[in-house]
Amino acid sequence: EDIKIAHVYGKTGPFEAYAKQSHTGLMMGLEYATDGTMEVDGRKLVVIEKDTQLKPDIGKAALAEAYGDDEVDIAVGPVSSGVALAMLPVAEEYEKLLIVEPAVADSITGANWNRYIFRTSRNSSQDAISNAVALGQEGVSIATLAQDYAFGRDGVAAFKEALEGTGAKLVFEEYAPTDTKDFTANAQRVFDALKDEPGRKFLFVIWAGGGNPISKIKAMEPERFGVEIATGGNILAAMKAYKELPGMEGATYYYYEIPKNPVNDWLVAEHQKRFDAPPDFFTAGGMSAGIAIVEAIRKAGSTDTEELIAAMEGMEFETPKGKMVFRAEDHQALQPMYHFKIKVDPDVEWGIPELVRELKIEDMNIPIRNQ
Amino acid sequence: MADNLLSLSGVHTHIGPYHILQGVDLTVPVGGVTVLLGRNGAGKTTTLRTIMGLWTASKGDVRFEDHVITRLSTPEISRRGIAFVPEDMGIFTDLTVGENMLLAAANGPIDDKRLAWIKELFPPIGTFWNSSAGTLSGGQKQMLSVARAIIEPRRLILIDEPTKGLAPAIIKAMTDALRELKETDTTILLVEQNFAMASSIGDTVAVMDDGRIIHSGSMAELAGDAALQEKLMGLSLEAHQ
Amino acid sequence: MVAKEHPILETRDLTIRFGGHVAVDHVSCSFDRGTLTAIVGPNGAGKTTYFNLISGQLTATSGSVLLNGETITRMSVPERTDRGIGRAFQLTNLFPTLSVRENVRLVAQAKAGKGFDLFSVAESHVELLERADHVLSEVRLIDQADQIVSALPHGDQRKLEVALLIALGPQVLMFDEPTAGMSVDEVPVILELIQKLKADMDRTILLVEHKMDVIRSLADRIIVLHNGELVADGDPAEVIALSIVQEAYLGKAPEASGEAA
Amino acid sequence: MLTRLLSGDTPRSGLLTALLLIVLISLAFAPFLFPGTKSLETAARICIFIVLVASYDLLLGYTGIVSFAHTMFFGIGAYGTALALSATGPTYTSLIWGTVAGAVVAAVFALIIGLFSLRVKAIFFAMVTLAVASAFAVLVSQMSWLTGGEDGLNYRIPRELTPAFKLIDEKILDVRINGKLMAYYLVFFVSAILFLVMLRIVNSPFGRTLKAVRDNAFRAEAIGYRVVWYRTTATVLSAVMAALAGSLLAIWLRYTGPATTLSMEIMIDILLMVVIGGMGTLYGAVLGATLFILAQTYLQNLMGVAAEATSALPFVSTLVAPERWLLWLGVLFILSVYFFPTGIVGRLRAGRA
Amino acid sequence: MSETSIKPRIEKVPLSEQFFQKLPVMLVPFLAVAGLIAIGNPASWLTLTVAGLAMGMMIFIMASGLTVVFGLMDVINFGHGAFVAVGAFVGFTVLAWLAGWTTSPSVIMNLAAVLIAILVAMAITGLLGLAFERVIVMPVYGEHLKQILVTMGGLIVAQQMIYVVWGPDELHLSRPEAFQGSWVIGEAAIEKYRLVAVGIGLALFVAMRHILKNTKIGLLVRAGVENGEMVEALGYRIRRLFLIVFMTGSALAGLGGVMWGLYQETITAHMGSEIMVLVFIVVIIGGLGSVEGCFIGAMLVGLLANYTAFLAPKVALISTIALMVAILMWRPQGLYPVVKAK
Ligand SMILES: Nc1ncnc2c1ncn2[C@@H]1O[C@H](COP(=O)(O)OP(=O)(O)OP(=O)(O)O)[C@@H](O)[C@H]1O
Ligand SMILES: Nc1ncnc2c1ncn2[C@@H]1O[C@H](COP(=O)(O)OP(=O)(O)OP(=O)(O)O)[C@@H](O)[C@H]1O
Ligand SMILES: [Mg+2]
Ligand SMILES: [Mg+2]
Repeated sequence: EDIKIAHVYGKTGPFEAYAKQSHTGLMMGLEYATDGTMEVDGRKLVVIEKDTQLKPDIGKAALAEAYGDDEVDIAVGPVSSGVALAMLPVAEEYEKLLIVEPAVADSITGANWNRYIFRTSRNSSQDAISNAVALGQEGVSIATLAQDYAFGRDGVAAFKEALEGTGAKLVFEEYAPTDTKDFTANAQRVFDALKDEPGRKFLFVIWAGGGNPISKIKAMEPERFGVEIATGGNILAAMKAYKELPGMEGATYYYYEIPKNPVNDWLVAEHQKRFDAPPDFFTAGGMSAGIAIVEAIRKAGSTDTEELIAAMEGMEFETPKGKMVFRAEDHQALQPMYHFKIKVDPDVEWGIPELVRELKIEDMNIPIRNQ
Repeated sequence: MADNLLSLSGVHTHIGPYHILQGVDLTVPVGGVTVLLGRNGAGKTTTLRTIMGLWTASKGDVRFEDHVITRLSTPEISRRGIAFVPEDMGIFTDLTVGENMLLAAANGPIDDKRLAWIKELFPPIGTFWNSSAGTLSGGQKQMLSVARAIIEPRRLILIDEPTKGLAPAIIKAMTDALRELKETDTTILLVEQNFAMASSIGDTVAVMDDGRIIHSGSMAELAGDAALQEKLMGLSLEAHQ
Repeated sequence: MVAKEHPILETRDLTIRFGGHVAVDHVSCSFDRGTLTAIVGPNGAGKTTYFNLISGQLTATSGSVLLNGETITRMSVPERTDRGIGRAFQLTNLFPTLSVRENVRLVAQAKAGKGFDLFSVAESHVELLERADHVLSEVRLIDQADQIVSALPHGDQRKLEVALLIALGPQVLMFDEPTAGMSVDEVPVILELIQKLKADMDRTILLVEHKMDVIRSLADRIIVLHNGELVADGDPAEVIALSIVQEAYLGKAPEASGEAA
Repeated sequence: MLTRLLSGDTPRSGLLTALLLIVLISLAFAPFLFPGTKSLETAARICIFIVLVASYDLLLGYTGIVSFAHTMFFGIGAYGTALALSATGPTYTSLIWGTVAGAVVAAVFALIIGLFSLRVKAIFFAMVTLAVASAFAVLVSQMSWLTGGEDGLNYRIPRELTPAFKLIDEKILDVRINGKLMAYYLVFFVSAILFLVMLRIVNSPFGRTLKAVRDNAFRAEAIGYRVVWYRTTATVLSAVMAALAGSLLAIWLRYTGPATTLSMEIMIDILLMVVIGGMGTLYGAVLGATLFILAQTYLQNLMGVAAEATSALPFVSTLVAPERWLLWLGVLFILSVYFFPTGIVGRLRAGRA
Repeated sequence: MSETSIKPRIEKVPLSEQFFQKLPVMLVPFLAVAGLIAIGNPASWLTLTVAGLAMGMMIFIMASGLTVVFGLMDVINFGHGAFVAVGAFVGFTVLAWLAGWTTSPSVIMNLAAVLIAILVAMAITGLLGLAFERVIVMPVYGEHLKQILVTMGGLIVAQQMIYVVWGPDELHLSRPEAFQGSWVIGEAAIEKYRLVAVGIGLALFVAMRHILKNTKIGLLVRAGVENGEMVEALGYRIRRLFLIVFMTGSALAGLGGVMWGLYQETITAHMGSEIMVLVFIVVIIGGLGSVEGCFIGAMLVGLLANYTAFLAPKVALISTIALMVAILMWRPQGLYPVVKAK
C-alpha cells in the first residue's frame, strides 16, 4: 500500500514564490532520504498537492479533504501562519500528523499546539533569540522596528526576553502598521531615541513580507547618529536589498553557502544542476520536512499515527542545516542558526551573509510555550 | 436635383427589433425652411437622427450636397456642415453655458460678432455665461441648444421642436432668428408641433405618419388649405385613437 | 375652525439666491381653497424655482411658506408631502423601470403610510391595488397598467405624472407645463383631467403654462413672475392686458426694450 | 402555501424553477448525494454565501447602494460568535449571545454609515465604505489581543456540532450521522430561513419602496417617502443579515480570521456573484453563489487536467497551470459581465418571453 | 432685435463666501504650520515635511491618471493599480538592461537611464491602456458597477500576467547612484530621490493644469461622458478622444509605477493594488476630475500621515480616513469638484 503525503500550502497568492521553494524542497528531501527510490520499507511515497490560496478556511477544508477523502497518512504545510493555526484543530480531529513547514508563528507549537503537530521550520522565538544572541553584547543599545501586529509584537517580546543577560540594552520599541509606505517618521523617532546613547547602536528590524523598511531607513543615513541597521536573513530575492548594507549583522535561518554537511552539499549541487540556481530559505525547510517524514516512518516502521508520534518525539535527523531534534514537549524542531555579516560582491546579485558564528542548539534557550 | 441640399430616398430605420422609418422620401431645398410635421411618435425625431447618423438607415440613401452620407459617422456628417438641435436639447449640464458654446464652435475660436448677435437673440446666454448649464430653466436650456447650433455658419441645421416650453416672446425671437439665418444661406429642417409658428416661417412642408411621409408640398398651400389641414390632422387624430 | 381663517397656501417674502443670482425675489402671495391659479412669466422668471420652494426641493434663503397657517419653510420634501402638497414636474419624473400600476400603487402606499411595513406581502394590500387601478382608469391609462414606464410614449408619461398627483390626492396640486412637447391632439386629454380635478374636488391648483389658450380656458387668476419678482396678480383677462405681460412675456409691444445684462 | 412561503415572488421561468430546485435538493441532501469532506464544505459555503450575497443584493440590487463594507458586517458577525465562543467556552448560550451581539454591533455600525450616506453621493459612498472597510480590517489585525490578529481565532463549538459527536452508530447511506452533519443542517436550515425572510422583505411594501428609491430617489421624496430612512433601514437590515451569515460561517469553520471574513477579495467575490446571478432578484443570489463557489472550488482541478493535456505546448501550459487559476477567474469575471448583463436570472426570464 | 429683456437681479456674493471658496489652497500651509507647532523640533519637522510632500507627489503622480479617467470619463478603473505595477516592472527591466548607466557615478547617465525607463514604461502601459479600453472598458461606459467588476477582472488578469512574464519572485533594484542617500542639513536629512519625485510631480502638475485649462480636451471629455451623441453631433470623434485619455491615464500610472518602484526598490505584482485605496482617497478628497484638488489632497495626505506617525503612531492608521471623512463632511463633493459625483 502506498504511503500518501499531502502537501497543503499556498500555491497561489502573494507567497507563490515561497510555495514553489517549499515544494521543491519537500520533493528533494523525500528523494534524498529514500536514495531516489521514493519508497520506504517497500511502500511507495505518493505526494498529493493542495492549494490553500493563503486562506485559512480553504486551508482547513483542504486539509480535512486530504485526511478525510484522500486518506493521507501525513500532511505537510502551510506557508502562512494564519492558515497553519486554522489547520491545527483539523489534525487533532482526524488524529493524523501535520508537519508544519514553513509557518513560523510561536503559537503553532505554543498555545494552539496539539499532539499531532510537529514543526520542522524555525519559530519566531528561534529567529528572535538567535538575533539577540548575535547582537547582544555589553554596552550595546538597541531599538526595534516591527510590524504592528501579532507577529511583530511577539517577535520583539521574544527578542527582548532573549536580550536580558546579554548586557545589551533595549532602549526603544517602534511599531509601524504593516502597510506603512513612508518610514520617515518611524526612523525619526528611532533616531531621536538612540542618538544620545553611548556605545554601539543598533536598529533591529523585524519585518515579514513586502514593504521592507530597511533600504528606506538606510537612505536617511542613520550613520549620522552612529546607528547600525540589523535584521535577520531572508530569501535571496529579498537579500538583493542587503547589497546596500555591507557589514550589516544579524542571524539567519539558512543561506546555502553556510552549512557544511553532506545533505546540504547534495542539495546545493542537485538544485544548481536542476534549476540553475542555488537553493533558498524554504527549499531547505521543505527538504527538512521531507527527510523528517521518511526518517519517522522508518523509525516507527508503520504509518500509524500513534507509532509515528512515539517515534518522532525526541527524534534526531540530518537536514541541510545539520542535525535537528524534535523536542518531545512541543514537537518543535530545534536547529542551529547562523550569525552573519553582509559582504558585497559585485558579481553576486544579493548581499552575501557571511558566517560569523554558528549558533548551536545549545547556545539558544528556546522557551517551551505550550504548557 | 442640384437645388436640393438634402434628400432622403426610401429610408428605412430600425431601432432594435422595431421598424420605425418605413421608406421616408424627403427633400430639403437649398436656402429655405422645411417643416416636418406629424403627431407624437410619427417618426420625426427618428428621421433627424437618421440624417445625423445617430441611427443608421438599414435601407435607402441620405444624400447631402450630392454625396451619399448614409453610412458616414456622426462627426463626419457634422463636419460637412450639418448642425443638430436634439429633442432633449443635449445640454452639457456639468459645463457652464460658455463652455457649452465653446465646444459648439468646433472649427476654431468663437466669432465675436456672431456671439454678440446670439446674445442679443437670447439674452440669457450672456447673462448666465459663467453659470452651470444644468441650473438653467427649461426655456433657457432650449435657447442654449439653438444658440449652439448657430454659433458657426452651417449649411444645414436640423432642429427638433425648439419652441417647447418657451414663452411666447421667446418663440417670436426664435422665429426671427431662424428667419435671419435663412437670409445667411443656411438651410433649416425644422420639426415643430406649433403650427402657427411653423406656418409663419416654413417654405416647404412635409407631414409624417407611421414612419412615412404622407404629404409634402409648399407651406403656403397647406396653410391656405383648411381641408387639407383637416385631412392630415384628422388622419393623425384618428390614427392616434 | 381655525384653519378656515387662513388661505390654504401662502408665501411671504419668499426669496432664494443662487450665488449672487436672486431667482425668486420677495414673492408674497396667497392661494385660496378651490381655485386654479396660473403662473406665467418669461423663461427663467423663476416659476419652477417658486414651485421648488413651495414643495421643498429647494430651501428658501429668506421668507416663509405657510400651509394652512403653519410654517413649512424648513421642512423636508416628504414632510410637506405628508401635509398636503403635491406636484408634477416640468420634465417627466417617474419610476422608469417599474410598471405603470406599480408607480401609482407606490403613491397610494405612501399615502396610506405603509412604507415601513416589512413583513407583509405587498400584493396582499388589495386596497392599494384597487386604488391604483381606480386612478389609472380615471386618467385612461388602465390598458397600459402592466407596461414598464420607460417604454411608454411621451404623452402617456405626462398622463402618468398627472395620475401620480391624483393618487396622492394632496390639498395643493402644482402642475409645471403639463402639455409641453405634446402634440396638438394630446393636449385636450390633459386639460380635461385638470378641469375635472378642479371640478371634482375642493383642491387648490397652481399651474405653470406658456400656452395662452390653455390659461384662458382654465385659470381663475393669473400671477406673473418676472426676474423672480411678482409683478402682476389678478383676473386673467386683466392681467393679460397689462403692458408688462404684453411686452416682456408675449412680446407684443412694438419697441424693443433694453439689451442683455 | 408554497407561494406564501416565497412571498408571492415565484421564479417566473420554467428553467429557472428547475435550476433552483436542483440547487435546493442538492443542498438539502448534500451529505448523502455527494459524500466527502470537500463537497460538504462546498455545500455549506454555498448556503452561507447565498445568505451573504442575498443580503448584499438587498442593498445593491434593491436599494441601489454600492457599498464595499459588506464584508465588514460579515466579519463583525463572525467575530461576535467567535469571540463569545472562545471567551466563554463552547456552550449554546455563548453561541447565541455572540451571534446576537454581532448582529447588534453590525446594526449600529450600519446605522452610522447609513446616516453618513446622507451627506455624500453614491460613488463617494462606495469609496468611503471601501476605505472604512480596509481600515476596519487593519484594526482587527492590530487588536490581536482580542481578535487574534492576522492569525485569527480558533475555538470550540458545542460538542453536538463536531464530528466527535455520533448521533447513531450506524451509517445511513454510507454516511456517518455525526455532529458535522448536524452542523451542516444547522447551516442549511438557518440559511433557508434567512433567505425566506429576505424574500419576504423585498416583497413587502418596504421592499417595493426600496425599488422606488433606487429608481428615482428624488421623486420618491416628492411622493412622501423619507429616502434617508429607507436607505438607512435597508443598510441596517442588510448588515444584520450579513452578520448572521458571518455567524454561520464562524460556527461552521470553527475558525474566524480576517482572510475568511474581511478581505477585499471576498467583497469582490460577493459583487461578482450578485452580478452573475442577476441584481435585484434574490434568486440571482442563489444561482450566482452556487455557480461561483463551484467554479472557485473546482476550477483548479479542471486546470490541472488541462495543464497535463497541454504540457507539450510550452506557453499554453504555463497559462493553464493550476497556479494560474486566478488568471482564468479574472477572465471569467470579464466574460460573465459581458454575457450576463442582466444576470442569469434576467437572461432566463427574458428567454421565457 | 429681441423684444424681451431678461435682467435677473445679480447681487454681490458676500466676501466670506468667496473666501470659503478659496480656502482649500490654504490647507497645506496651515497643516505644515500646525505640524511645526506640534513637533517643536525644526530639524525633525523639516525632514518630515519634505518627506511628506514627496510622498504626496508620488501619490499624486499615481492618482493623476486616475482622476482624469475617473473624474472626466466617469470610469472607475480598479485596473489602475495593475498599470502601476506593470509600469514598475517594465521600468525595472529597462533599468536592469541599463545597469551600466545606473551604477555610473555620472548624474547625467543616471538621469538618462531613468528617463528611458520612464518613457518605455509609459509607452507600454499606454498600449496596455489601449487594449484595456477597447476590450474591457468600452462595453461598460456609464455602468459603474460593471466597470468595477470588469476592471477588477482586468486587474487580476494583469497581475497574473506579471507572474507569467516576470515570475512569482519580487524584483529588487537599487536606485541609481545619484539618487541614493540624503542631503544632510543640520540634523535634518532630505532624501535626494524624494526631491526628484517633487520635481517630476510639480512638472506633471503644471503640464496637466495647462492642458486642461488651455485646451478643449477636458471639456470635451466631460461633455462626452454626459452626452456622447451630442459631442459627436458637434463634430468631435469622441471615441478616439476617450481612447487617448484612457491611454494617457494608463501611461501616467506607468510613470507612477516607475517612480513608486524606485522609491520602494522592491516591487511585486501586488504593489499597485496595495496603494490603490490611498490613491482613491486622494482622488476623492480632491474632488472628481480635479487635478488641483488631487494635488492638494495628495500633499495633505502625505503631510498628515508623516506628522501623525511621528506624534501619535497609533492614530496614523486612521488619520487618512479621518481626513477624508472630515473633508467630505465639509465639502461633500471633495475640495474642488470639476465633475459632479453621481
Ligand atoms: N430608442 C427607441 N427604442 C424603441 N423605440 C423607439 C426609440 N426611439 C423612438 N422609438 C419609437 O419610434 C417611434 C417614432 O419615434 P420618434 O421619436 O421619431 O417620434 P416623433 O415623431 O419625434 O414624436 P414626438 O412628436 O413625440 O417627438 C415611436 O413609436 C417611438 O416609440
Ligand atoms: N439650482 C440652481 N442653481 C443656480 N441657478 C438656478 C438654479 N435653479 C434655477 N436657477 C436659475 O433661476 C432662474 C429661474 O429658473 P426657473 O427654472 O425657475 O425658471 P422658469 O420660470 O421655470 O423658466 P422656464 O419657463 O424656462 O421653465 C434661472 O435663471 C435659472 O438659471
Ligand atoms: Mg420627436
Ligand atoms: Mg420652468
